[in-house]
Amino acid sequence: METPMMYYIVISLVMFFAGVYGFMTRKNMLMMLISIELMLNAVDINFAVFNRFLFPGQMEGMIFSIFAIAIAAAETAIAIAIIINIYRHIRNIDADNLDDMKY
Amino acid sequence: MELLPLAQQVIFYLLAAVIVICSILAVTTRRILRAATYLLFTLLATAGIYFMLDYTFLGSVQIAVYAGGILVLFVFSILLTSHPGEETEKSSKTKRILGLIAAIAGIVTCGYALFTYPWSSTAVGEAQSIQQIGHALIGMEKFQYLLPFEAVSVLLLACIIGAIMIARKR
Amino acid sequence: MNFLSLFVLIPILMMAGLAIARNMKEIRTVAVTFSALQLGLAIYTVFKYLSERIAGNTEEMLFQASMMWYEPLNIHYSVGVDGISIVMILLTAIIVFAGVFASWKIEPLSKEFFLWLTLLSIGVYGFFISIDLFTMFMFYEVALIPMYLLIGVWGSGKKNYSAMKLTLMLMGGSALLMLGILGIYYHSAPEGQPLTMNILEIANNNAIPHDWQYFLFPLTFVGFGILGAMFPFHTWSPDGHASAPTAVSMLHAGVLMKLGGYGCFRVAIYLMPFAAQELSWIFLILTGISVVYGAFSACVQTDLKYINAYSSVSHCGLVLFAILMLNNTAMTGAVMQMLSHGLMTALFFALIGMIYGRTHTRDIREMGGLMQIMPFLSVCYVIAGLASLGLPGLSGFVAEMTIFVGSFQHTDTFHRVFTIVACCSIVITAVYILRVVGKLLYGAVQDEHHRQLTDATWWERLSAVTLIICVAAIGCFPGWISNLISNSLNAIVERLS
Amino acid sequence: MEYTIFILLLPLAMFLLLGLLDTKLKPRVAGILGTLGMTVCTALAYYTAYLFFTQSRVDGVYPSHTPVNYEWLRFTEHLHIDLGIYLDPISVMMLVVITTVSLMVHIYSLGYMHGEKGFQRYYAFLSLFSMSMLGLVVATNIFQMYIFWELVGVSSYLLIGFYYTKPAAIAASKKAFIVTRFADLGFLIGILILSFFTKTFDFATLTANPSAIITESAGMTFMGCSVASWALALIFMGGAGKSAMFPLHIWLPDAMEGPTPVSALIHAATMVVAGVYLVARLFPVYCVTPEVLDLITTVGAITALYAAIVACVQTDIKRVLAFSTISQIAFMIVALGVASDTDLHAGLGYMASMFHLFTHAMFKALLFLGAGAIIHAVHSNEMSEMGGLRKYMPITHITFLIACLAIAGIPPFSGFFSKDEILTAVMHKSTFWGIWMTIVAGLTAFYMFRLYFRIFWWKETDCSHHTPHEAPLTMTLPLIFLAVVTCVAGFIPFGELVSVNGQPYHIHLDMSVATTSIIVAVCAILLATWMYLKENNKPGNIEKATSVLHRAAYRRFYIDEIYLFITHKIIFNLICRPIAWFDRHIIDGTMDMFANVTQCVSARIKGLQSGSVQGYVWLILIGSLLVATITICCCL
Repeated sequence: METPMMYYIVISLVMFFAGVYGFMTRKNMLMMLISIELMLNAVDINFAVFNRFLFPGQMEGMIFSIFAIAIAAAETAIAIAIIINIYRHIRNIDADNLDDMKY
Repeated sequence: MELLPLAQQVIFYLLAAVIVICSILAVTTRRILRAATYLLFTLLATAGIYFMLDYTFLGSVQIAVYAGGILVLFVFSILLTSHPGEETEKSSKTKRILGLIAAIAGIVTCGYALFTYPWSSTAVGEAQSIQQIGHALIGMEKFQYLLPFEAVSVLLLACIIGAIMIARKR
Repeated sequence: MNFLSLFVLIPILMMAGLAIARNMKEIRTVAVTFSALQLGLAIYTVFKYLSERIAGNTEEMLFQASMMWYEPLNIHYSVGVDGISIVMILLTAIIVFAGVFASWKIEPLSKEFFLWLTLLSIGVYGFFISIDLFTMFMFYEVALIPMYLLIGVWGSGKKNYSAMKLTLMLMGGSALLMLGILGIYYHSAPEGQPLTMNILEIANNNAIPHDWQYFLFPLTFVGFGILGAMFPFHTWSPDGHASAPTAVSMLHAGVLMKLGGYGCFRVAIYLMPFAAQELSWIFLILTGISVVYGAFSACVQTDLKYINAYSSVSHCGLVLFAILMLNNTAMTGAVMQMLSHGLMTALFFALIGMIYGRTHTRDIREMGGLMQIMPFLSVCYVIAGLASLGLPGLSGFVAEMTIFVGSFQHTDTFHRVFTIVACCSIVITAVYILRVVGKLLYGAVQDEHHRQLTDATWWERLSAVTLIICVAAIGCFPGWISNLISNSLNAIVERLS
Repeated sequence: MEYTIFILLLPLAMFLLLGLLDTKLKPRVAGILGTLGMTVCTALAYYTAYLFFTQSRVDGVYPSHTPVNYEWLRFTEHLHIDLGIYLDPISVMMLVVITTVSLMVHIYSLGYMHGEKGFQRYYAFLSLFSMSMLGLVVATNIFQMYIFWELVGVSSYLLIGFYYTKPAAIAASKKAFIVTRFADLGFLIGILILSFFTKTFDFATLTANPSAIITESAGMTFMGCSVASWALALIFMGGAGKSAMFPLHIWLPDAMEGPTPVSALIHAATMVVAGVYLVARLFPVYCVTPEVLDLITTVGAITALYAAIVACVQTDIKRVLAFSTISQIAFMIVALGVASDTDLHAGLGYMASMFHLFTHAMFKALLFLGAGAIIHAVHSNEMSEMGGLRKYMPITHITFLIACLAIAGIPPFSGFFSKDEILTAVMHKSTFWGIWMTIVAGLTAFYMFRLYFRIFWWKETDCSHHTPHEAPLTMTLPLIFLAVVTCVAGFIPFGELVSVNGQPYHIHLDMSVATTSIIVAVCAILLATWMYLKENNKPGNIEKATSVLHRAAYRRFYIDEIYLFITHKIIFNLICRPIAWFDRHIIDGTMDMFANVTQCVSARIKGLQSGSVQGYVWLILIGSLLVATITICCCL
């Protein structure tokens, strides 16, 4: 375990902001979803890393990561169901086109 | 997992390189299927990180749920909603530059904050065993998580039903 | 179980009955049965109250009962009545009864209409029987909310605007009120004793510091004053009444506006006598303006309902005006004016609704000579008009004279001069009432199509006659009701001085 | 005397019966029922009068009675409205007058209103009016009087507007009600002030201690006059409104739009004298404020002259009679104004006023009923449509002539005696007003005979298309009865029954005054005969010679126009409309402004809640970066 904590954190940082970048620039909803997954993953890493390096005797961070993964799975399932449904309706999954219900 | 420090170093750098490169590629490529593939690599490398942290259970969950479950969903949905080889439309240049600036600014700010923060302890101890994790997940005492566990199970059930309801053909 | 709670329970049962009613006939049966039941109960309460009093019960409020509702804030569901609430309950029961007949043919969604109307009456009854500030406030809100739907769905004209305006303004009033009630609550008891929401206890403790009274009195008075159509917060009234369906106008002008007067009296003045005496002059000016201003405005309106709404502003202004005089006679007059105005304005709105239902216009310029076409309705309208302008033998006269004589007994010249100003309204009232009667009922038939119209049906007759009988009964035999009120007021007035 | 309550209850019962059954009764049945009720009432009133005036005097005074008194509404410890019956000489006298005239009108209407739509309603209103008027005169306290005062106002309103399809009638009824209502406002305020200081409404208490108002309100003044004077002047304002005193007289001429018998009953004999009765009732109180009595005299005198001048040029016979009524009531008012209660002789005016009230009620009712018969025959109110009717309507002619002689003050008809007493009283107080009133008396004789000649002489009608005919028996019978009363009423020893302090007063004629007034009256009659006996163009010439004056008098000196200007132009356009506008635009506008501002602001900021997730991420990122940067900068 010689690798310092900061190294891990830098990785997750890059990953997170890659997700942010993707979320901001892409229109395709699936791509947005992928970006979200990236961000979630980066956060999960952080939880695990902080747990491991700062509070090695406990496991709250890890458990949290596990729950986060489970919930991410659920969220993805719903999101994809919605996206497919939208695709059936408008043959397109660009976020910009979804403005029928806006004020 | 007892590895030589050097080997550990090498593996870490390798994983780090895969994560950084693949996550950037995942959000920049214009072919959506490729993006999913890069995401897969990122997720797998993340699992590798977990293994390196001695969180083997977390790593296996990562692989099983993310790489195995979610990604398959992605791939299916991509195949359902787009044609192979089709490229998504290009987003505008200003938007991309702005996004890039914002992302870099974010990295710099957060990085600065993280690097200047005086981390208190970096003591490294033993990681918990899967048995302990199992007890923690279904125990009802302090630092044990039966209730969230059950809540998540209900959530997942709800999600399954919800997803079916939403996506089914009428 | 205290029998006063039946006033809340019977409407709830009525709602249940309405919910299972399947067709118009059953809905009507349920509505008539239960409203008659309420009327019966109200009359029974009056008799029971009187017999208790004769038996020598001198408690301030009779038939008290209390039930802990929410412990941390010491909120109780407590009920009790004195002569004033009794009168108001009676008024409500009469108007609900008449209102059911006035909305005999309401369409569409008749079941829902009656449901909401009943909910409204629950709020009103609950308000009058409560002696706990919070419960009172809750019932107040219950009475206000259905109004929005009743006007918005079953109304006419620019109903959305009116419903929204009415609800928002009254809600604004409630916001002030909520503040006031909380303020009262936190000063309800002397240092070290448990705080209370019970009105009687607060009044007995008399612990609200004077500087707080200066702050809380205007809040509560204005809060209730908005509902009592006090100038310059009266503008919801013309639009609201104009758009509301018949029974709702009746209930709203007849009863709901009385919540304002009753609340001003029961909460603002009763609990904060010091500020009431010190600040009464400000509100006296405002209500004095209401009285004259409403009457003048009514003179040039052309929509029947607007005329009545402004007339209500004038008459309800008189209620608040008299309350502020803080003496027994004037306050008795105020309560009688509430009763009288409630009955006659309900009668007015019922008749306007019936006329509108036939001619499909409320513009007095487009109608005329209705006396030849629908004599019954026209005669009733004349009677209502005469009651409104204070003809002896009808209720308006008794109430107004009690107010004027009472107000004039005030020792302060300022108050007496203002009384004279308020007196002037009786002339202006005559002007606008006779103007309407002359244009609408007399003269030649304006629109030849109107000749085919029919006179009142039996249910309309019943509705109008019920109200007229009450108006005339009070006008001819005011003694007992005036004694009933003024006996209850004695204790309160003593506390004021 | 408890039975007197039935004098009130019987007409009330009739009103309710006829009013509620309305068209379910046959017209004839309704009419006969109403008349029968009134007959019983009249009998009771006569019986009461008989009992009252035959009882033995106590200290030379007929003791007054309060057979019924019931507390109706209690205000404060001292103030309460009672409903009761108070019998004293003037109220008993009024009972007789009202029931007599009312009965005559009931009978007369059977013929006059025959076949009218709403015949039952008419009788119901007549009963209502009789009840209210009787209640007014027997009132035990001033508030009871006010109650019935309002009720007679309403019955008058309803009866004037009886022909509710006629625009003129509607306007007239509205005008009558509003003008009197305005006057009643003064009455009400007067009552409030009076009762505030004296702590009572009761007439007996008020008159027993008339100076209470002065002592209680000592030192309080308003605009230079004491509060007591204000109170009494305001109460008089109420009386002036009801009795059509200048400048509140404008409603009475228009009130002639009602059916003629109604004009006879309400607007000639009974209701319009309520003001006189009110002042008489409170006379001891008025005596403590001589300045108010002077005001009353002045108002009365001005009204008398004004109305007499206007009456000379009117062409509508009912209008002439209306102005004549105003003028005659003004006589009574003046008589009251010049009286005082110091001793019997100074109180002559009081007695004279009551006497004139009595005789005037009879002969003016007769005149109106006669006019009704004429209108019934020629179907017009205009003099130009009439002339030479004496041949066709002999009974009407004779009775009308008797009434004219009575009002002109020719002995031995009743008007002579009462008017002579008034003139004597006025002359006694002030020569100026005495001469003034004598001139008015001359004018009275002139315009009455102008009316008489224009109707019955002037020209011979061409009877080609329509022959006027004498009225049916139901109408002539009341005429004859009233004519008989008019002939003999002057010989009633009125002063023995009614006087200022109740002591018997023996009427004696002041020969100088009597002679003067007779000479003036005869001259005026001769002038009228010269001008109007035969159709000629003398009146036309005079009219041309004085065209401005004539026009002004014909238009009643433009008082109505002034009123119209004030009410329509000033009150409606300068008060009501601006207030309505202010309400709609300023007050409502402010409320709407709150709503609009809220709406505008929310419309602006709702763009932020766009639903575009990417936009949100931008905002979140920028926001969090800002927060982070600021935090970092702060930590540095």
